[in-house]
Amino acid sequence: MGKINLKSVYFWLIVLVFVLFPFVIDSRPMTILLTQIFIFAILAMSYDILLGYTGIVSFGHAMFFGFGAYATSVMLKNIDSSLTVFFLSIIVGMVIAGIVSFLIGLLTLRLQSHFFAMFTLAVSGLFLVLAEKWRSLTQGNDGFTFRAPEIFSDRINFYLFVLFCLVLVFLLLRLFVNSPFGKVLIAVKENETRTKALGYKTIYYKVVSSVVAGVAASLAGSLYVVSLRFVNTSMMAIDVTLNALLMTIIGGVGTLVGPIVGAAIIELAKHNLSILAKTYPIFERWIIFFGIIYILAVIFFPKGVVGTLKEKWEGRKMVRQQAMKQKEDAA
Amino acid sequence: MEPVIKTDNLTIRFGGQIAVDHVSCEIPEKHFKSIIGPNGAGKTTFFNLLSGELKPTEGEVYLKGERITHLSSIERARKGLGRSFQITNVFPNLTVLENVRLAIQSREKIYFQMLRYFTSYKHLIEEAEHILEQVLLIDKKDAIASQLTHGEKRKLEIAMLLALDSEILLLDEPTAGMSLEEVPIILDVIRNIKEKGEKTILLIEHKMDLILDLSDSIMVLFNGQLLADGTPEEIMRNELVESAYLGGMYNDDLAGNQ
Amino acid sequence: MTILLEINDIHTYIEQYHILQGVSFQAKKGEVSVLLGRNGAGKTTTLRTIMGLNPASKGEIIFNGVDITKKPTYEIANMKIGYVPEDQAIFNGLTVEENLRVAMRKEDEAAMERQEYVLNLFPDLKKFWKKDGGYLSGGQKQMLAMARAFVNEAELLLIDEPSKGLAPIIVEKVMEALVEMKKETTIVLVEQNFYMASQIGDTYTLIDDGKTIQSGLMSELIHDNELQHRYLGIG
Amino acid sequence: MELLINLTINGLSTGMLIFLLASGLTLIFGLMHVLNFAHGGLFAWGAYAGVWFYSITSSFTVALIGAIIVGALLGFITERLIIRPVYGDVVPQILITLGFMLVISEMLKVVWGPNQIAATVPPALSGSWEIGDVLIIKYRLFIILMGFLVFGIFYYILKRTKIGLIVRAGVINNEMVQALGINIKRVFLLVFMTGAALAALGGALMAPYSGVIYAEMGMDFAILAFIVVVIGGMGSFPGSLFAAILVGLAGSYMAYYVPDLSLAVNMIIMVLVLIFRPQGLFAVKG
Repeated sequence: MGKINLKSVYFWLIVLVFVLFPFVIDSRPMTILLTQIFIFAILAMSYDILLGYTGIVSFGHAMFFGFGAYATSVMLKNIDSSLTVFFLSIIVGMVIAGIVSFLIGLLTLRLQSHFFAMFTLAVSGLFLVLAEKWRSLTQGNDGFTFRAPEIFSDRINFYLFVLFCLVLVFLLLRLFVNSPFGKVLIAVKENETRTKALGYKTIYYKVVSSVVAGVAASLAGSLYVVSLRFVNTSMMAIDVTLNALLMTIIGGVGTLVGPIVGAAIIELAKHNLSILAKTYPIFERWIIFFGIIYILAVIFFPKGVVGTLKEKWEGRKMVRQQAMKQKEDAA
Repeated sequence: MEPVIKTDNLTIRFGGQIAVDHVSCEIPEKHFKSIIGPNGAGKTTFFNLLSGELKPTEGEVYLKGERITHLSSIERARKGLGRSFQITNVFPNLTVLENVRLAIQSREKIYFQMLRYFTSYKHLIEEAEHILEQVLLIDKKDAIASQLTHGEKRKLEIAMLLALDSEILLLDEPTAGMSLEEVPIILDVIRNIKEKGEKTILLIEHKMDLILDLSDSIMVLFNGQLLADGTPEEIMRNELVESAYLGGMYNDDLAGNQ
Repeated sequence: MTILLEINDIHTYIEQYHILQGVSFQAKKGEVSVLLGRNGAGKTTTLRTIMGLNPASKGEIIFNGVDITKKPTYEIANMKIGYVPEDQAIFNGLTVEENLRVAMRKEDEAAMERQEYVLNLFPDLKKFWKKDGGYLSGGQKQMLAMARAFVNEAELLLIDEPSKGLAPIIVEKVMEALVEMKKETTIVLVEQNFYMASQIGDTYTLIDDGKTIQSGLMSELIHDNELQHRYLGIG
Repeated sequence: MELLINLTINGLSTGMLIFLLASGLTLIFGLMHVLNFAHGGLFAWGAYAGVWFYSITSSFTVALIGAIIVGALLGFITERLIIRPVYGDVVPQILITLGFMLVISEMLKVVWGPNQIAATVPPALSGSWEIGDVLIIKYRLFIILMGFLVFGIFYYILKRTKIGLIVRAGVINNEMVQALGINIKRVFLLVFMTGAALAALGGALMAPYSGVIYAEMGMDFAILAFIVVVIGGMGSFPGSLFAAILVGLAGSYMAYYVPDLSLAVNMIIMVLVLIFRPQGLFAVKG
């Protein structure tokens, strides 16, 4: 038990460091960058529930992100920009995301994994077109700006709120994946037929997993538009899905810390690329670089940063244990 | 007494081929029945029909008098039909303990508990360890399943079946592909289960000598048909069985050629 | 007699399972070599390894003096090795004619003559010439699979349990065809039906737990009841 | 009446463009069990290549042939570099082809600039015929004819030629095809290049039809193609033609009669198919 406590001490220490960070280093760009990282960390974690824990590939994550984004921005603009409406809008986004992911899951998760990937891509593509066509509500690709709740005009407040959301989502998802339910998800990923033979109705597990992932992604969308105070259809574009994918894979699938690390790496890289792009215009096409890195990562680095480190660490632990056991045996 | 499993004219066709051909049989409770027959006789297909992996083209399956022909394999597993697979089928990247724990969790009907840590279910882990002791796998409880030897995987497979605590065990060649040293250990495990007298066991096995003293009865499948069903002694004395199973119906000719 | 196929201590993994752990045998030209052993002993994997479908990780396979251990499956097949798999692998959805045409390397006059000759071995197939291969009976599928392996001139045929699941009367037909094929080519046969194996086999190789236990003349095995009992569960 | 005919022609021509994309997708899936998410990118490349070749040679024939060649080359690169390393590994395969899709779409902007490019109908095919009250736009008719021509050629190849037979056998059991002495990898490559070339041809035909081309068009059309593949049944060549025409016509009629529903109609068809016949209307026996 001592070990688990040590782990949680580290965890809360890190949280504390980030809570204190904006008060110690008074840098607005830095605060904004960290806020972005936290938001994408939530998105990437939600993606990992699908890819890393249940073993299914969805290409519709941008759609769920978009539900949150539009729910929040439309409500903040059309009702008022109070905190209550903001919280309400988060819930509305989550409910829409939950319903849509539930229906999609029920329809396609029985079929081959290709279907789910294809179907989610198609549906999210259609929602993107819908967002473009429904100009009275979304103003299409031009988008619109809106006022964020008063309290978030101080960037530090918003930073702290997002950090709070990240910690909350992390803790909830950690509980989720470590619950008996979460263990069945991993079993589904490992060997679905066997899971069925043990008496689990795997389809429900997959559907719940996709709902949880969709709902969490919607939260990330709500937070993201508030950080920008602007929304347009690019929030639903396939690039968002690619982003989540890239962060999850670079960071490490099947771990919750991995996507957070991945989000940090990608956001920092993007930040630096955009600086580079000022001198070398080729870097404006950053998708090419990320796409290539992503392809290479899938082929050569499938476990990601955290997964690889974890493997090394566990390997060492195993060697140590074996050495100890040999000593015992000798004695 | 009501038989625990009953099949009535159970038949399945694949294309033009009849894999299981009007098989009717009854298995009493707590009975140990072995199924033998040459390769391709339809033994595994018969199991798949019992466990619900396949749906028959014709005929019915009854479990304790209840018609279960239309039920899925998941529902049948929940009703107490547990099966092992001919090809080893475990969760390769989970530890041995977790493999077993998942099975216990299903039996305990902890299906949708998602907001408690799994470690808070201590009794599940203790029971998993207990079962691993029974199959002599406790030393490997923290090993990743894919790292086990073939024989150890088969033991794990049986441990998972025990963990489900199914009333009826369908064992599909549990010793297939095992090294000769490992076979007796598995047989001991099976014998232990039998001697406890709580389960109905159906066993597919090729090694005749291994099953003769274990089985209460033996049924013989040949070309999908039920050729004979009786006590081991009866089966051993049955000439039809001998010629079909052992010599491809031509033993007399063979003797003549010698 | 010259040795056509020589297998030296092959080891094969399927995924992480070490299925073959040292199989060795030789097949002499013109003979029928039978692989015996119980279920799961590694006979089918041995044939698949020869075909390159489950390549060997260790050991060597020499055919006609050429090392084929690392060759891709299609090159092995093109060295005039025909393969009849355990499940027959008929192309369901293609007609009997089309099933044969997939296998035929050429479609000239000589090839048609050859096809005619092979069809005479399996006259049933002509009756179902335009029928979907998926709707054939088990015995007809077996014959189609054998015809498909034989429709090109073959120096070596690998045949996996041709009698499996067949009624005795059909087994008889399959055997007749095998005897005919034997006149022209070398055969490596996996067979559980000991009667059939002993009738047409010249030599045997006994495999258990992925290893060769023993090889010898079939005539010797027929009289060795102890060996039969221990490894084949018969006698 | 004339309206109905015009809508039908519209629907058919869109359907044919989708068919050119979907047929390659479905062939590749049927034979190799690879769902190529980069297929839409090949379509966009075909469109750009076609416009470019047309602008320098002023010959539409050269433009189409150029697009086909570019498509086949890209198909070659995709199969060798992207598909082969992860062959048989479903999840990485899905992930990696989508990544490649974004890379090649973005490459279009590097080569031809990020802005939309105008495309014109070649003079020989521009204009229309008036038959009674019916106005038939020549280029649309041309697309329909091209679509049927391609279908006819490929149907013939699949049903009547040796290579077609091998492809059909490979769809059923590719291991056995190898054991019969056929280098299936070469067949894969050929099918992949052919599928890519068909997509590129579709793109090149699409360009004058819509008048403008842009880098994201590949993804837009790929989504329609995916819907078609689901409806028609994965791996079925006639299924993809039928479903493509269905989707094209439904979109065309709906856009006129119930414009608000035109977006949803494909969705509805797809959902209905998934509920009642999840293997698609023309499922391939496996």
